[in-house]
Amino acid sequence: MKKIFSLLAIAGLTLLIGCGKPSENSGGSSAGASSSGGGKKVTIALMPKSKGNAYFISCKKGADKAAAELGVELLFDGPTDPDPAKQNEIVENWITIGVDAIAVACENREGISTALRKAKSKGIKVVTYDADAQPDAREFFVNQATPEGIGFTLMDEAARLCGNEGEFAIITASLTAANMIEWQKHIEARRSSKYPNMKMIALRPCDDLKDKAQSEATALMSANPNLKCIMAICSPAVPGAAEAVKQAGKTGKVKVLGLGLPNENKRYVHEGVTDSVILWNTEDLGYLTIHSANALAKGTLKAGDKSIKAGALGEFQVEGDSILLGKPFIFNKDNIDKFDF
Amino acid sequence: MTAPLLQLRAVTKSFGALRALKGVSFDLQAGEVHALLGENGAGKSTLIKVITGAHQPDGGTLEINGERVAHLTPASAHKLGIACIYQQPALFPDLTVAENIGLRLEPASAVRKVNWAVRQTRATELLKRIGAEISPDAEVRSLSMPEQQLVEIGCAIGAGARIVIMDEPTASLTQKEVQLLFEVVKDLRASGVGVIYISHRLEEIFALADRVTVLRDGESVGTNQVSAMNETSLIKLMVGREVSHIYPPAEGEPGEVVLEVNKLSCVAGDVKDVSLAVRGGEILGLAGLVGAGRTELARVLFGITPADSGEIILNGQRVTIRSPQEAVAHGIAYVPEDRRRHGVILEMPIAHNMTMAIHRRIFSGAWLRFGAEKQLALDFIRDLGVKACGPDAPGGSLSGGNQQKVSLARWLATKPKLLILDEPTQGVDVGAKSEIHKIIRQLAKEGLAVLMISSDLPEVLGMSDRIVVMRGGTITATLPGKSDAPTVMAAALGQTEAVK
Amino acid sequence: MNTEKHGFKAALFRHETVLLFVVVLEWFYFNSVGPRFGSVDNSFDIMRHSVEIGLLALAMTPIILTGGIDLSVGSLLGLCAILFGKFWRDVGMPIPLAAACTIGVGALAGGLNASLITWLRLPPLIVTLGTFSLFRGLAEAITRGVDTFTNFPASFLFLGQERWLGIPAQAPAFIVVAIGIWLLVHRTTFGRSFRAIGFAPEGTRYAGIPVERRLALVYVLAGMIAAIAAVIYTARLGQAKADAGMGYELFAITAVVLGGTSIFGGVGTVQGTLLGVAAIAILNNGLVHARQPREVAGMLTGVLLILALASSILPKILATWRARRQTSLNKTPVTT
Amino acid sequence: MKRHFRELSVAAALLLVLLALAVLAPAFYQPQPLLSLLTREAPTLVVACGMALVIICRQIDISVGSQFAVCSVAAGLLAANGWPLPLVSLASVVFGLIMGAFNGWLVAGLRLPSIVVTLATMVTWREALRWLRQGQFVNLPDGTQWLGLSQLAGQCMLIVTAVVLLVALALATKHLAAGRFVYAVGTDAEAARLAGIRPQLTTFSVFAFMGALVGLAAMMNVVQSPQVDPKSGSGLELKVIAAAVVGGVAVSGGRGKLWGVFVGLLLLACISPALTHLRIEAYWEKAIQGAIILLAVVADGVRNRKETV
Repeated sequence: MKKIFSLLAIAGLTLLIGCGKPSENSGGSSAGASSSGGGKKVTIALMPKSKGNAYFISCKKGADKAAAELGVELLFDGPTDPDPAKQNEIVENWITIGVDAIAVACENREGISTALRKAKSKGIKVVTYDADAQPDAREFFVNQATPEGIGFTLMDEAARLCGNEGEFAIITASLTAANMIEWQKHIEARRSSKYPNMKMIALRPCDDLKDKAQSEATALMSANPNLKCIMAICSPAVPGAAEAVKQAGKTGKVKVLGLGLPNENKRYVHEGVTDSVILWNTEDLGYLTIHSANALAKGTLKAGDKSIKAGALGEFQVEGDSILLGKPFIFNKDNIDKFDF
Repeated sequence: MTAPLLQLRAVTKSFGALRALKGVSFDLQAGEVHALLGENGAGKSTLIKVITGAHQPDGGTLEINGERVAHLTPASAHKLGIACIYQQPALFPDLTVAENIGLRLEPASAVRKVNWAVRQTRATELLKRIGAEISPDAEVRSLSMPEQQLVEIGCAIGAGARIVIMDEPTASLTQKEVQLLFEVVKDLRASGVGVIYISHRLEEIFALADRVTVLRDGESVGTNQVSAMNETSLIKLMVGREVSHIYPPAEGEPGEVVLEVNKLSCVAGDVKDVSLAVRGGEILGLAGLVGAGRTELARVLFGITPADSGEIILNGQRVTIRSPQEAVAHGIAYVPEDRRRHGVILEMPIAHNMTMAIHRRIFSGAWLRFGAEKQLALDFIRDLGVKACGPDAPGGSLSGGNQQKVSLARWLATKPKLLILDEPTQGVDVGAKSEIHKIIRQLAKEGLAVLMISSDLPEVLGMSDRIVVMRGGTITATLPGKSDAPTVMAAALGQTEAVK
Repeated sequence: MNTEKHGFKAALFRHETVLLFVVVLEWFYFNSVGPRFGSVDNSFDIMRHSVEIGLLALAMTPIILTGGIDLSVGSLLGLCAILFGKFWRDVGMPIPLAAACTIGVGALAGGLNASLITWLRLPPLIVTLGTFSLFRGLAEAITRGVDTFTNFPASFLFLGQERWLGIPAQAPAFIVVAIGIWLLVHRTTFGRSFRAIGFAPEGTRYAGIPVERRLALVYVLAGMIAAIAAVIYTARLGQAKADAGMGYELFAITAVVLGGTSIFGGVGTVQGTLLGVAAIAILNNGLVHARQPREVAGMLTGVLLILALASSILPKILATWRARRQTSLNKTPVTT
Repeated sequence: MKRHFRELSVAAALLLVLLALAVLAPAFYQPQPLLSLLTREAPTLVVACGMALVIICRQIDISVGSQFAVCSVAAGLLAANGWPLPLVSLASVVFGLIMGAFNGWLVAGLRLPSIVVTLATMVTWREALRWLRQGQFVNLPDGTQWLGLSQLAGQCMLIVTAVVLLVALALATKHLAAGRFVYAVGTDAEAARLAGIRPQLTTFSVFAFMGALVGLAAMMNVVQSPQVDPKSGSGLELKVIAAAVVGGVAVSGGRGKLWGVFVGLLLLACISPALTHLRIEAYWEKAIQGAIILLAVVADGVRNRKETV
């Protein structure tokens, strides 16, 4: 008998934690009964590449704002550990729940496309943002900036900082991240076409960990004494590389730039360690993604449209099946304080 | 006469049905070596465990220097100056000798500085005192069993214990080490320590002890001055009881030779060129003292420690046995000595235990057949009279005697040609003992060759058709079944001249 | 010396019924919260998402029954996924042959664990910790960190994503392995020897059972099942990457222990493990339906594991507590 | 000499690697990068010392990664709220102590298996932290980095702290009775009980002490940069267990030396920078680490087998 009481306690506890805690930070929706049936509120499910990433927290801020404006129920969930299969599982769960639209930042391009194709076959509208899936697996791709745009801007900025010649190294999140491979291709294209005597001497992964990016940057600098610039193309790597350069006492000698959030890099930009942070307004990205998903669900956005109206942010260009947030934005000493994300 | 150093009055202790101590009174004076003598299962080790606090007595009192001690634990006994040298040394294998002695003797408080210099000198001095050429820096793991025994003795002496109990300390020591140990014991006596000395070696008792108490079946049959005793009177006291329980008589003539072993030796198992033969239908008793190498011989025959040289011939055919599986395949069965660790798996139901050795035979194609298993278990429960609440009662829920029957059932199920029994009735209550004896005799009648290892002298005499006596890993004498106790004991003790 | 009526069976039986009760309770709760939770589609979702972890848990059960453990199954899944991709794309083998070779590699990897554990008598925890990073390292080295294997033929992807005769295509494979392991553990002499080795390795050797061969069997089997899981994982995802199966070994151990199998060996059942897998799968799936974040699933799994552990030793604590109380109460001798 | 054979063989391996680097990639030896490598490995060394004690006591703790992350974020939040640094350090150590004591109570008090207990606490604490912080970085006030000292002074302080702690613990395990009790309980808990040592209390204190060391290490990590990444400490448990095993600590308990763990950690830590210097692709790192661990394990196995048989 005693045994039964003890495991009954388990069941009680599961219930208590399961429903007791209000889910204050997982999307605006209440945990209780959800609306169902026709004429219902549009449900949009938003998935970040991984949940432990500040970059996607700021995307979610914009998404929440858009959801509130549009009166849309927003689900926000994603894998906490780097297992690609987890993204598929959550998408498949959403299919079963019967959400109206799914917006995903794809960790691995081919893997996620399997799940997204199934969602489309069930009539769920699919939009990707930040990192694209295979074109046939989604209707639109909300592209913060075209890969060419990102690649070229990064390369131009790096060349500008190094006076168009010298060695530079790239620190990426993981060697298999689809969008980063895309950016690297364009960086290389831009380098070979415009800056022949800029030489990329190394490409190192940092698994989205600031500490690992710092160790990689330190090792890169000591292994290549005349390294002139470190290009960090995943958000945690930018402050990591900057801290490494600062600790190596090579501020100014080794330039640091990369794709990162202003808030995380303000300190380093003011200290002159990080010269320029290239990014886009992540909140706008989240905002635009929800608007696009909503428009798609409501049918106001169809293939072939040339532009889309996104609430307070106004018009956005649509090129084929990708909605362009705009050109990548360069934050530097002068303008970085104006932004808070 | 000051109060005795240690006084036990009417101490009783029983484990379930087995009444190990039936009201034993025993006293130990300061500066005295008091020998404790008795066969296996007479209650010696239980008495020691009561004195050292490892077991709580069911009844009776225990006094130290006149004050009554109620609740004794190993830790409180340690403080009261009671030290015991067990046969299985409780040492730390990965630590050095100096540290082992240090940890046993230093106060238990964790927050103090360890003085390695003191540990080193104390260890060296203690080891010198007992004449052990062991380096204090050696890891205990690399020491042989006798060396570990000497370290245990060192710990006891180092603890400045007032009461030192030595359980078979010389069992595996060389003659030289034994002499040095005598010096140590004499020093202890001179310094007023009370020594309880347990040994089968009568010559040691006569050389060392002042008084001797003989235990038999959990009762003390007399405490006498050693000077007033001689060997035969002691042996008579030890085995004196008329054979209170009748051993089933042997019938019929034994068949031809089933097992023949010549010049068998195994260095790892310290068995040295043993030769013997066992006939079908015959019970060959293998007598000898603790450490005589009988279990080691059984392990060699059963393939647990394969033989280095020598021949094993089964039914006239030479066989090599390198693993228990091969032994079982050749029809050899071994009921092990350590029942709880090797004989029966306590957590598993007795039916599973019984079929453990015959998986290939009873479960053809590896598919378990619960019906056949249950039936086999029920048959053995009926035939061997196992008292249990059913075939799926766990082995651990049975008494010692019944566990032994389950272990026996496991090996009878293999329908062996040769059955090796190792201390079949050790720690078994008297009732179950005679039942087991009847079973063994019945098996012999049915033509099975039985090799029975036993330290229980009356059992050896009552059951065996022929007796082989071992000492130090070799056979010292082969005696007819009907020999008397003193001759067997004498052979076991190595007084070979008494035998001729 | 009276014991519960039929001790061994009762203790085991009770843990599973309570776990079944927890699983049913979970199911009903989530069904009340998420409207579509109870639908057939979702039940198939749950099954499809827990096939790999379920297979690894099945592979782990015999190992834990013998008192061992295997931390390398997760990394082995990753390595096998990569090799399966390589066999198919670079070596050009047809899918079934590639799968067979992958299972062969899985057996070899299991063999490596087995030989170190049995021949050198090394603790399984440390051997499999070494092979844990070796297999992951090999997976990353073979793909030079970048390479991934994709666009598998539709017929193969069918295995991971579509329905076959109404049930998820990978369900038959899982059911076959589950039944196979169940029979092995509960209905064959091998299973009986696994338990005996878990309870008393020395005692089992004295009973004439080849302990080394049995241990080798469980580790090689685990390697093969990890390879099967890798093939199904690749089919479900449509992609093979070096970081496949990261952390799956911990999920598998959680499911096995939740199912009532003791980490010390001997006690445990395959149905208990399956219930453990179900409990975790329903929890993860249900919380998405209840719109709770992923982290809550992780926390609850951890808490469930601790409670399952505590409940497995609760009778022992109460027994010692009762015994202590009884001896202090009456000092009089216990009559036999 | 013989008793130190195992540790010296690892030291020899490390020396070999360093010599190879000196020849093939002299750039490795610039002072600045070496200093920052050692500074970053200092917290790991502190955790490795604690883990060595846990393993010597024949237990294991795979929740140190989660404990490290929780303590780091907690310390960061306290510092951000203006607490004075000494108080923040104390709070971090206390947080670690509490988590370690919880593990210790479950393992020693309820006699539960440590591998499964720490597996459960690892998952629970890690997911709870993610749920509360959602991966948000914690920005620290200005005075926190390097405790307000200069970078060089800060780095040296951290390295010295770690080394001093290593030496202190090495002495404690050699000369303090409590240290020897850990060895005694690790090699044979029953013999320890008979010798009057309290095995349950020793096991409990080993886990609590492990937590405290993780708290200290977390603080040493927080002061190294102006912001705290909540994902710091991921993979820490495997790194320190590997360092202990390579450093000669026996999983069967009772054997191992702290300076061996120090050498083991250095060997594993210098693989990644060495690869960068030797221009070897990054993806070889895990395979090489796995090979080193297996080599160490097999070497121990062969040595034991020669001794016992």
